[in-house]
Amino acid sequence: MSTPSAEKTGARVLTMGEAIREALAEELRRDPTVFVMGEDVAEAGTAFKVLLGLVDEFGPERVIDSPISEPGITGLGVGAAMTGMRPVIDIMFGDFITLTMDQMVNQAAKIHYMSGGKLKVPMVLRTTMGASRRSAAQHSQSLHAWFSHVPGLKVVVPSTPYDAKGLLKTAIRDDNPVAFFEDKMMYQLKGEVPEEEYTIPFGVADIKRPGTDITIVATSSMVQVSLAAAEMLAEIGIEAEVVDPRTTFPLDKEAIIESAKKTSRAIVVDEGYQRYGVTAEIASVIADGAFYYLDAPVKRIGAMDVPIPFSPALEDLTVPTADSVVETAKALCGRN
Amino acid sequence: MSTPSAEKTGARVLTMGEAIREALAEELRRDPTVFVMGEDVAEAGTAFKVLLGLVDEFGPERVIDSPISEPGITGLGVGAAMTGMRPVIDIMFGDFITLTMDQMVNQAAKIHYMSGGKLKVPMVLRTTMGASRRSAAQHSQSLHAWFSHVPGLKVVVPSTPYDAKGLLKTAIRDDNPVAFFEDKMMYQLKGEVPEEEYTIPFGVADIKRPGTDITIVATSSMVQVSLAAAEMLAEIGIEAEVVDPRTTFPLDKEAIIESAKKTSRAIVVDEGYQRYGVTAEIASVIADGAFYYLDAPVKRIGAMDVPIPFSPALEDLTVPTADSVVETAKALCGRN
Amino acid sequence: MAKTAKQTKLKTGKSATPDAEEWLTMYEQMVRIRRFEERVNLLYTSAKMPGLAHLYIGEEAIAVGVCSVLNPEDYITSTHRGHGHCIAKGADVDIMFAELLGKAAGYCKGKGGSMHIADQANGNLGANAIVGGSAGIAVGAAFSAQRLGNGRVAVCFFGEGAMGQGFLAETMNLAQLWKLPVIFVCENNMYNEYTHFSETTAGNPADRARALGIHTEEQDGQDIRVVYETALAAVERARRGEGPAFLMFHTYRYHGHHVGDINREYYRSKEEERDWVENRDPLALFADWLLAKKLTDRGVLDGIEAEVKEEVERGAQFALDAPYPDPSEVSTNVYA
Amino acid sequence: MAKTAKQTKLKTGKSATPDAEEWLTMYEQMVRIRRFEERVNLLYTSAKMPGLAHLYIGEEAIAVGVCSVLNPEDYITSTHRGHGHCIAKGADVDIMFAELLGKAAGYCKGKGGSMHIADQANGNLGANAIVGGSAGIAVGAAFSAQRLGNGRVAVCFFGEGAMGQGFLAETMNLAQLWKLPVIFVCENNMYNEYTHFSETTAGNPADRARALGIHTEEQDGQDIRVVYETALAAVERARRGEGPAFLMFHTYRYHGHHVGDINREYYRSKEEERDWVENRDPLALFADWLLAKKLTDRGVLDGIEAEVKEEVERGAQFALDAPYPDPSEVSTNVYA
Ligand SMILES: Cc1ncc(C[n+]2csc(CCOP(=O)(O)OP(=O)(O)O)c2C)c(N)n1
Ligand SMILES: Cc1ncc(C[n+]2csc(CCOP(=O)(O)OP(=O)(O)O)c2C)c(N)n1
Ligand SMILES: [Mg+2]
Ligand SMILES: [Mg+2]
Repeated sequence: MSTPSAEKTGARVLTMGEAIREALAEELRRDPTVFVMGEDVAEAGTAFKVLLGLVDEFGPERVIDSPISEPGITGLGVGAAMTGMRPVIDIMFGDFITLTMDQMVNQAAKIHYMSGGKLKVPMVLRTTMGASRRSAAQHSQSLHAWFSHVPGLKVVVPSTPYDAKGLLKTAIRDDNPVAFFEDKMMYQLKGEVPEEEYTIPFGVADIKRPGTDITIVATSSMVQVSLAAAEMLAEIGIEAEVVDPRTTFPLDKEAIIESAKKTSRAIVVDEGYQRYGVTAEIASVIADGAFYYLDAPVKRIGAMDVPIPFSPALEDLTVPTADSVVETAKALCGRN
Repeated sequence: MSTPSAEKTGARVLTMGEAIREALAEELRRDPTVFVMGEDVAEAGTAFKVLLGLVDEFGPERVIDSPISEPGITGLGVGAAMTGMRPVIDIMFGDFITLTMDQMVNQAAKIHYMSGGKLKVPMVLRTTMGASRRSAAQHSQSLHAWFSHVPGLKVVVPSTPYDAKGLLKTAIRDDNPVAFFEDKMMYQLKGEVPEEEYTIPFGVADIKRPGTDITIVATSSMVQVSLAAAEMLAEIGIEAEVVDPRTTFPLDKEAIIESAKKTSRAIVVDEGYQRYGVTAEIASVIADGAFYYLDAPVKRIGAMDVPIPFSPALEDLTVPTADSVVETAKALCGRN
Repeated sequence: MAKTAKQTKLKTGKSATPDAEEWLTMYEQMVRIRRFEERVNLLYTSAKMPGLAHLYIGEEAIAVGVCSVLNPEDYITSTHRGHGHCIAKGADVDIMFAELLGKAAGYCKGKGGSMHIADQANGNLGANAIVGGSAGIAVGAAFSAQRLGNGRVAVCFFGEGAMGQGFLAETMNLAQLWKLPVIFVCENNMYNEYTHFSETTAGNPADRARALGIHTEEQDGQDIRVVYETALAAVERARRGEGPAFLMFHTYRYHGHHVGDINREYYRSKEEERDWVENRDPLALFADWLLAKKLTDRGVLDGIEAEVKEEVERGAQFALDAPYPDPSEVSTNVYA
Repeated sequence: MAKTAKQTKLKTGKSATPDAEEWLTMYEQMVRIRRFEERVNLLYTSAKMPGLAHLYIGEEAIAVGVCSVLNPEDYITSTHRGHGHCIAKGADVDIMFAELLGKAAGYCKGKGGSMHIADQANGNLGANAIVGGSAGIAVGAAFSAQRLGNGRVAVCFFGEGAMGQGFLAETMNLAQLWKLPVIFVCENNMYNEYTHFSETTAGNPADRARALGIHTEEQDGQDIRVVYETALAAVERARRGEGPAFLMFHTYRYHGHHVGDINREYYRSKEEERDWVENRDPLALFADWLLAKKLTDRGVLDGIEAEVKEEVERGAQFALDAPYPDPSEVSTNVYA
């Protein structure tokens, strides 16, 4: 369990989008086998403008606009990764990973094992997650639970610019297929990012806020939501510890369980659909590992189990909020 | 919570494959809008020969051989379902649902909601699950957790010929997209199936074996494994209650929690990968709902989190067995 | 709401040589689309509309030409750029506006939004935000029509970018194999978001359909008379049971990929835009012809303009004033 | 293991007019495939082999003709019917047998089995049990070759059934767009499992490649001289940077879809089978030509037969006697 905030050396502030672009630029510079491919990634710099400018430095041979062929480009990435390249495949909306499941799950995830360790697939699939953009049911999902279910894949869900940069660099250097989920609503989130080169290891949770009364395990933008909730809870004397696993696989079970043992209460917050989602795994890891320490059942807060509605009046009801985390925490602490 | 075994009126014995064929035949006969489509479903009667003979009665217009186009035939099914038909789409191996995810998840599951309730998609996707056939990593997976995660879909995992028949008929009559997972190793499993027409409602767990000391929640073929384990446990004085949810969504939380409250110990057994799988959801439902009644942590037994190996020497290590269930149960009951 | 200008709907049983009244109805529909979308743009720029919208302006002759040869009970499927198809198939602008603003009175109770309007009363099976994703629905609807023998046809609208999706290729194969009454209408506006289609498309899209043996036409999409004639021939073939058609129409979107895409010079020139707007505008070309042929006079056309404009303004106001859905709506319509 | 008969491997830098020795090496490889697979069938029928296998017998001229124009470092990807490609690309039969029996000495340590043999030392990126699933790998390998400038080409073998998969169409588009050095080899044996390809395929598969502007040839796959010549021209084009090719070879599998598919009359006639075996056998045709041209004599051919037979028998015995992988292997190689 590390607390990289302590390691920050500079006071430079970047948005999460900038941190991601910088990670890609550094890795493209460092390793000529790295390339980026996706729809409108070059001159347009992606639909979210996160990659703006990369094509100017690295050229269209390394920042490559593709046809609208999510299965095809993912498959190309698998083959390129097996033969000496380090592809970063950009899938514009996380909802479209539906189209990549065969290549990611039946090919990328299994090739190393099926070949008895001879072949490997060092590729990164970068994609997005998160609702609240009034983009409706086919452009708002957080489907990282699916990849987390699959042996052979690693899954990253960064919550800060600092983490996003360090984890993306690790992902690109990893010899395995890695799915990297970026919350669309966090691209403008600002945070300190040192000038110096750094990477962040997978499978090491980060305590985003220490606390003694309740553990809140949260992923991606839900970390920010939980930190806000923790502030509100502090005002009524409940000190919440916010634990960010940063990767859903490998999962830092130890850090999560230790925190729950310490606080004896836990909530898991994730923006994927709640049912059969990430919160289920983490909650059952805690319920098992901290069984004899828990004073109350582990509670889960995921997205409401409905297709994400367009209307702002409805959409906002479907995502976990600081208020819902606070309510749940208060109930667990017997403070209603 | 019902115990349909009590409802059985005849003593006719069918295999699970026969029960499924009979369900399809009855529904094809009853409703002219029902049709079956898939690769080699007609004259070949599927790769598993489960549909043998249907084309003779219903003709190639209703039992339709398709190209090797899992996405395409699933999409055709969605559109046909929206416009007056009741398609049963056959996806030969559950591993190939990777190719159907976009049509199932972004289309079938969301159309009713996105249209504000105007359109509906009464289709069934029949597919398989289960390892142990020496078919290796791309022909052995049990991926029902993915569909279970998605609002708008229903998911059926029958464990007996009786259940398979009654649930499949319900699936075909349901006005929503239903994914129906058949364990390949159970097609030859025999069981009583009455001559009389019956259906089984979704979301109603079945107590496959009553018991007092420990609850084993199991799905699909793991019900058979758990029943075997229960017999072994009975010999050493542990009476296990085997609860079969039959549908992972809707999930009969009440029945599952009630059983766990009664026995105060629970194990969840499912053949999907353990990590972020079906066992996680059910275990966390129990750990939450029966929190104040549990004497020990809820334990999960899923498939080992590895791509399924070909070699018999390895494959058999990856699936839950009666022995592993017995060991876990003994440990939970303090009997090691 | 009263919609005076709309009362001259085309009668069914389409003429190979429409009379003046019929041409004028088409003209009116084209005007309606344009004014509707200009108003949508205004709603966006004045921050009254949640999310984004993809404007169809410039492509009106295709939607109107094609839908004018259809009967109300014929099916269409549409895209993210779907307002034109929706209006052309008979939708009312007020209810569309309400949907775009996420209001309860919208076509989908506000749950769908711009990219998911479905209007099943007029045979519109829905816009679709997955590029190429609706092809299965269209082919499935054509399958239903064939099996139910109801004489309907289905039209699948999509942009040339969708040719990147193998899914579309799969469904075209199914359609041709089984001679399904489906018309694939490729609106080739030359851009996939911000990338010219020549960078994403090998060969001529129309040749891919020809390779399957599908009846294929490649035509000017700015001249509604050409569109009408081409579509009529294809629909008549399909109704006679002669199978699918693929119609590629050359066209242009005047606005950005979506309403927020303002600075477009990095991917297409102002000259190119000006050339299309000034020399190939479908409304202007149509009006000129109507006047030259003396099928109408300026006064009538001005009258249509005025009436439609008022209808659109009334529709927008209706939507602005309309209430949001009740919060309880968030969890209805998940299942039928 | 010594493999005397194998020592006359083709040299690199392929000749447009192979000499007698080169032709004989090809003949030997064809014999090796046939005898290997006959032995596989025997292992199956004598219940010595776990699972199933898909025999390539009858199609040998394609694998050998194509692979004989490749260098060892050139890539291939293969299918469920992959033994022929594997041997033709240089694999040793003893290690293949070991893999088929799930033994530790196999190409994939027994983890892959018949459908997943990978032999990266010889450029074989693996057989693949997802129909069409390897196309991305081949195109990606060609992408690497182009970017790394190493002059390699990639060959993607697949059956005509894979033309049903849109994924293949997507990757063909990518290959042609970017002029990647990949050769798509369609082995048209007329059957998708138990269904004639005319029931699943609209138009001529080769026309689909032509529509993309890909260099396309359609040839007799039973005459190795035709295959060799056609493949050589395609590979030379690709090496010169002129882009991909699509080669469709007409062929026939003598055995069932897999070793267990014995009664085939419901989908193809005995007459048809007899006709191919008696009149179009690739080994017989080749031998006849070699003899007629006096490039060899019966004694030499008999010698090859005898040596290969012995090699195959030794290989099978080696595998039968070899140990299974250690149980600990089950969880290694999940991640690189
Ligand atoms: C499967 C999928 N991939 C990517 C996108 C993002 N996207 C939305 S529209 C679009 C371009 C579509 O181009 P085209 O089909 O030509 O339609 P046009 O916008 O020109 O009408 C893209 C890439 C999407 N919605 N769905
Ligand atoms: C995606 C997928 N769908 C279905 C199957 C089942 N399957 C295995 S082989 C086969 C037929 C393949 O036919 P073809 O491509 O012509 O190859 P052949 O067997 O004739 O060599 C099918 C349908 C599969 N393995 N993968
Ligand atoms: Mg376009
Ligand atoms: Mg074939």
